[in-house]
Amino acid sequence: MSLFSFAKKTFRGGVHPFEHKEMTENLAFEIMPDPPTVIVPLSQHIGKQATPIVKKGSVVSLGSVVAEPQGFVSIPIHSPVSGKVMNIHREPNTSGYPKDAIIIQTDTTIEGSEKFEPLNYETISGEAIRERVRIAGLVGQGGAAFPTFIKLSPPDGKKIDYVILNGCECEPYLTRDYRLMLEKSEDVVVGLNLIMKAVGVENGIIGIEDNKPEAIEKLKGVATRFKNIKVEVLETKYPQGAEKMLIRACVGREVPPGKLPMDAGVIVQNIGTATAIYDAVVKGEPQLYAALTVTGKGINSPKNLMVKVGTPLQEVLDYCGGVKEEAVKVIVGGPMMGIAQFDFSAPVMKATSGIVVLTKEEVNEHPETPCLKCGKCIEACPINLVPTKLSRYSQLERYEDAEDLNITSCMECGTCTFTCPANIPLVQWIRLGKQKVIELQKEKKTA
Amino acid sequence: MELFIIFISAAVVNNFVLAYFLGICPFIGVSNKLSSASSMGMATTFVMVLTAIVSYLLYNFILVPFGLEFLQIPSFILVIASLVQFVEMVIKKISQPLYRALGIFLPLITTNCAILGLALFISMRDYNFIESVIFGVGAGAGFTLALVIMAGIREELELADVPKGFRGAPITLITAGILALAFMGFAGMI
Amino acid sequence: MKKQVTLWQDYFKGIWEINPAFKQILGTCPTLAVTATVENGIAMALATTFVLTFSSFIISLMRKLIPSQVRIASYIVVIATFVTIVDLVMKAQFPELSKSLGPFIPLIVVNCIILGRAEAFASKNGPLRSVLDALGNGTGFLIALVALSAIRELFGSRSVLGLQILPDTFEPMIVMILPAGAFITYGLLLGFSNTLAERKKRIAQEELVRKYKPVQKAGSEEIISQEA
Amino acid sequence: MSTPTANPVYKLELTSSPHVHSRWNTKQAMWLVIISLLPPVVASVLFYGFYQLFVILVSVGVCVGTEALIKKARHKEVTISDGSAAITGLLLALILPPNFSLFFTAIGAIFAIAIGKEIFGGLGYNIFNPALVGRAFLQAAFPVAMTTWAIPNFSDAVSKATPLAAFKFEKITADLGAMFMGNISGSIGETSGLAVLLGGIFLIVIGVVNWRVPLAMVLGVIVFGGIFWLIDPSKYPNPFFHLLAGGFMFGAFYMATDWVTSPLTGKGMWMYGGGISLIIVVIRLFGGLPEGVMYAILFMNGFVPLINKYTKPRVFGEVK
Amino acid sequence: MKTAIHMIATLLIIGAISGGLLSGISNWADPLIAMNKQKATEEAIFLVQPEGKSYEHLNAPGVEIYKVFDGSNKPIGYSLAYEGNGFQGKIRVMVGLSSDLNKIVSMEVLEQVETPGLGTKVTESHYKDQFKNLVTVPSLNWVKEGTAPKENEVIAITGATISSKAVVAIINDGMTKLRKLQQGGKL
Amino acid sequence: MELTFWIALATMGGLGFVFAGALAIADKKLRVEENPLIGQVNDLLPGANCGGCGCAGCYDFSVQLVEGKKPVNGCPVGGEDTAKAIAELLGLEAGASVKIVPRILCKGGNKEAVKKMTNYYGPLSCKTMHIVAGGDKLCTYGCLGGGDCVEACPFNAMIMGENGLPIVIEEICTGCGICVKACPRDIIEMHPIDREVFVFCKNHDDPKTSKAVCDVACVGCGICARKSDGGIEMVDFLGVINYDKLDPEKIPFEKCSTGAITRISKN
Repeated sequence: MSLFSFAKKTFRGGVHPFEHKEMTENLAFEIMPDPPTVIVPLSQHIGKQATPIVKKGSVVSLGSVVAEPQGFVSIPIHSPVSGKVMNIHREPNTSGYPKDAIIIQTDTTIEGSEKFEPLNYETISGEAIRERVRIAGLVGQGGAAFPTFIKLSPPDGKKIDYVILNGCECEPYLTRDYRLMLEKSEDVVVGLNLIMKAVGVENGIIGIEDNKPEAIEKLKGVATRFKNIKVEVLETKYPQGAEKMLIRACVGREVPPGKLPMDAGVIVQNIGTATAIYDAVVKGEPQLYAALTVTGKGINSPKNLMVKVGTPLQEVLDYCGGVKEEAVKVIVGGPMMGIAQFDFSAPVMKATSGIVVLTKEEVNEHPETPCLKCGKCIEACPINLVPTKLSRYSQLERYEDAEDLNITSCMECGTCTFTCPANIPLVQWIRLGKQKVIELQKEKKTA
Repeated sequence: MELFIIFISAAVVNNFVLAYFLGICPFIGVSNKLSSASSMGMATTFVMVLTAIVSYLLYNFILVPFGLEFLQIPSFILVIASLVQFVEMVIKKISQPLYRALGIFLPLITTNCAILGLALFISMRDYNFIESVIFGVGAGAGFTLALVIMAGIREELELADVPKGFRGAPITLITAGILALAFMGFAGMI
Repeated sequence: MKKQVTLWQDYFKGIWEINPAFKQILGTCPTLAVTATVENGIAMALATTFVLTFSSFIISLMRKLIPSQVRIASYIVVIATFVTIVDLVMKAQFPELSKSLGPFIPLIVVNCIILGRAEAFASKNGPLRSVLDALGNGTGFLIALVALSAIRELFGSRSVLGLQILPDTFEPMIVMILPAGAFITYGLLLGFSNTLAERKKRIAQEELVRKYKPVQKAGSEEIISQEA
Repeated sequence: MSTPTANPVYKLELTSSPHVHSRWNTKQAMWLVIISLLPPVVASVLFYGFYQLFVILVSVGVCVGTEALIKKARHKEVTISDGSAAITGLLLALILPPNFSLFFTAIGAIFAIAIGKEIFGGLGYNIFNPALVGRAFLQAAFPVAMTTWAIPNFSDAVSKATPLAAFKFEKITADLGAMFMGNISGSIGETSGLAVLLGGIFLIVIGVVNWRVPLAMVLGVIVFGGIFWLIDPSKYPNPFFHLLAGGFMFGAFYMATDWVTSPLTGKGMWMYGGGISLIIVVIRLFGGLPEGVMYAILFMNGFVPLINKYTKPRVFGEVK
Repeated sequence: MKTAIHMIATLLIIGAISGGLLSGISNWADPLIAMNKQKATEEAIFLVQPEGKSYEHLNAPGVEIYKVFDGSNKPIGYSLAYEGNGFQGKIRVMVGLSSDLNKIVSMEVLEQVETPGLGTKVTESHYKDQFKNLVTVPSLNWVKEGTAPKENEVIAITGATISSKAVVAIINDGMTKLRKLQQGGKL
Repeated sequence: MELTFWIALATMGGLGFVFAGALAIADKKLRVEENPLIGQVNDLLPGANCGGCGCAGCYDFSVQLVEGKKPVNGCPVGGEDTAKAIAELLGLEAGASVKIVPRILCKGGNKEAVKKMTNYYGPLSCKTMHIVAGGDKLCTYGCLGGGDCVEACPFNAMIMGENGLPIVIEEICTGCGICVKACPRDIIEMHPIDREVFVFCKNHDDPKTSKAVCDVACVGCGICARKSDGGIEMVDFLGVINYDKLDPEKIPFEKCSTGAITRISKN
């Protein structure tokens, strides 16, 4: 495996899961109609949750601000529909734990929508882009949902050399980014240009895995119109789309443990983020839609969809023909890092990139056996950790030992569990250990 | 060459712990952590060399000339005990970190039969001074080797699903048994 | 009467409760080294018991005279003296035995059982109790050594105490009289005795749990009412 | 709408990510190893007759039975179907001398599983290779029976001595070609270098076994054996003799590569393989015993925890 | 200071008592131990020279050699105690020799630490007895099992070749020394 | 003989003298200030320095014991007597007068709590269930039933009841509080054994939600709080007891529709 990989740009480790992208890769985005009710969580991003500025009974119009940011790492929330606020209440959430949300009943009779003034992307200043991105409430589409405007404002003294647009979509099944790149290639490249402008960087790179030749072709065509933007073809390997791996593959730099890509002079943005920035700046639209792939052998008709933020999962699944009986898992996000759902009243959020409905056969789970120390997890770990030890330490609550083995560097990409022949839930244990270690570190700091 | 053979013999082929059953108590007691095992090993090696020197001198210059061979046991043990105590004192005075790393293991060494065994072997085998010292170094190295291997294994075993009754000393002894089987491969190498 | 009971306890606790070889895991070096034959095992245990008893007695007598800073040193000298006596007597009277026990007679000095009992018991109790305690521990040690050496001799040389037990068709397992066999046999014995003790404890615990549940149920509004 | 609801229709699973898994699983890997052992099994029957099949059957049967019994006694799930006990039995049988007593085989098998494996907690927790523990025990318990060899079927040799013993005690070197085919005295499964190579390469190609350990051992033996050979070719055998003699190939492909008892990292595997080959050469040339593969692997098994501890891979992005 | 004196005095007294006591015991034991030793040596000497009735310790440098006489005080040969390396440690043998040193009367292994069950077979009679009437010129030799031994050869034990070889080598070594002494007229 | 006797006497006496002298000097010159407790513990230990406890000698053991790294019964030589003596010594230091026991403040057993329609697969430990959306039960506050507290208890003083809730065996419990730390949902609290009134629920959901997730949850009606004269306060739909002000007689236990607030009496 590793013998052949030096030919293409990539990183060490990783796995090759079945991609199964064929189910949706040739389906164009459909725009799903507004659901009768939307549940708009106040916290759709990392950081403090927004404070609602509407009350039960308030009437809101499409695109109006319903919650204001609270503190620096926070963003405003816009109403994705016109309607009436039914309640502000703890509601089920795709994260698994209920979170406060504004429930709005759609009322198509309410007229009017709020939009920002469209700006000319050629003349706009970096400052203006950042402000627009902030008030439009954009979050990173890569999964962690970090407020985008913060990423666009590197602190003083950090020299950024590259902006990399992440077109890998290394998660199996998902085709959202692929479709965006095909259908909105213009938006993607302009979005990247806007990001470069906002950060003040000369070099833009779009990294795409080599299993998407059409997208590569198309973007290469568009990119020729812009200087300093090039398309980098990367090996198809999971997790090629993880920030650190992408940076390693594209520019050969390594982000030190515990540091951000900025520390390596790179900013990574998602394809979805680029189009959202395009929409916010050029069209003046806040982020009201989530582009997502609904796929998997457990759903009747897989689709690529544009869904209003706040739409309950049940509505989306029903729109796609419903879930088959043999389905065993409904996952929000990709199958490698996504979260299994138990309550379909949880809403789609800004950063939701896909809903994958898997059948037993696709999950391919075997009974757990003790660790055989085969070392496959170590070989696969892109961060070069020792997952088997970390998970065992975590299991035995030996968090200090786990800390010594850099448990906090784990990004929970899931390669270890994927590859483990003993089928040990390594990621679950490591995630637990990580949380505990971080807790302990905090305790130590305060003590 | 003779000296090298003495060293290899004491360190590997006739390992004090795995072939002569000397120093089993600390071998079981202090082999649960790698850090303390290596410290213990170093401290023991140090004391072994000292013991080799002192017991050689004591035996050949006091006990034998005066015909006091029968006082071997009490005098050796007293000398070892006082020596260890003295070294501990000195280390404590000189360097606190060294004391934390090595010194705290010293009291444990007084009642380590490997030390007294070493002294007795030296008098029994009529080693000369240099041979005695080399023997001491070899025995210490062998002790450290056994201790460190065992500590590594035990750290690993802490993660294992050993039956409850067998945790701790029993599994250590059984592991030592298998190690002793492995060390048999070196037999005949003296 | 009561006194009688404690005295007996002083003796009997050494046999199982705090058996030096199985519970305290002390004196492991001779336990492993001299148990290739039952004869050696018994001789070693008797020698140890002798030293243990006499040194316990002497130390118990002197316990109030010795300043605590030099107590270990004094104990060691006392013990070493008795060990030398044993060594000399054995050399003089039982030269064969002395030869086969090799350096392990002198090494009784550093057998932690003796120093351990001296410190833990003899230095705190009167001579009578100390002697009983020492004898108890000695007996426990003897039992352990006999058990271990019987197994090793039986499988290693087909015999116990020199008497052939297993038939000639049984090929002796030489490994049992080698170091490896000693380690493994001792480890297994220790493991099984621990498992036994573990099980005893668990049964006691289960007893308690069983007793506990009905009591809680009988109470009116009690904490475990969720059980219903 | 406001209260959390239980999903009424589907029977879904709630698990942690990732939600898909590779094809690899323990059972499958174990059975692949068993398949790969077929060439040595065939070779053993070919060279030493059908009786060897009984030895293999007894060994496998007793191993599996012992494991089942112990698991039951510990009130644990009986996991004999994962094939690991069968592998241990098979490996043990293949490293026994020809026409070995079935009773002794059973004793070795019991010891291998009980002391070599289950006492450490069973599959995945053992420190030492169980089959080798069983053999080391037999070697120490019944040395005479363990060193009684037979002349293979197609050989016209008169001496029953293995090439290594012949070299050690009489300074006779065997024909390398015969050693490769297996037409020499030795353990039933080890003698044929060809058969072992077939199975071993199969394992490496399908990816069950990491290629580093065998390669490190082969290179190591060539280097260390070569050094001595260059010093005095009349006194020390040439490195290819080392390569084909005794249990080297079998050890390199089947014993040292055992997942559980070999190091986790690539660097560790190189050290481990190198260490084994060094000890093999030293024991063969200077030790009292003619053969040292088993002891070398057991010895290095003991070092594996230490190797693992000190060959942690460099964490991504970390600058050392 | 007072505790210091107390400490010193205690140990001093205990030490002194111990020294005194042990000196007494050893006074009693020493002759007995010496006697045991001598008895053991004597037994061994006569074991390898069954005809012997009395012996004389010869003062020869480097070897422990006894001249053995029969009942009529006629010298019948020598008993040589010699040691060398075996498989795992020292092997000490006692060899009964004819007066011209060309023949072994009998051989006995006094001390050895060989592998039990294997190397220890050198102490067993089917190995030992081969040395009876073995010719020592030019030197002893060994052969593997299955070959017919010559008059100066013994058959090595299967599985314990090294120990068997060692015994032969030790005796050869002792013989060389002895011959030198003989040539020097020191016997 | 005479001479040997005297030399023996002098040798041993001399050695004793030197050793004692060295010790005397050490005692004087090298005394280090330290926690007096360490010395006291050390005095209780056998002092054989055998290493059976895994420490570098008895002194090291007492240091580690005082630092809390070793259990009181860690000395295999001293056995139970030593352990008891040390426990008493340390107990005096802690100054505990009333026995403290853990109370499990959740009644939502397998029957009472409403389950999700999904089945949780993975390690059956509360901690791991907690990070995968909380196991099988819908309540996000209640007991997960994974038995982490039972596992954690070093004295085996906890057992898992048939209904999936842990039970404390008070006779064995030492009040160490390790179970409290083991619970990822903070359901276990340490209370003096004579405390009688508890709200056996930690659910902060609004009445409708909490009713939907569990039959025995505190629905937050607030009846108990209104009658309690400040003994109970409602915090986010959950009654929280202020034990300083609480008067059990005033609480209308029978009015609590789900039985979340309960008075336990021991007789």
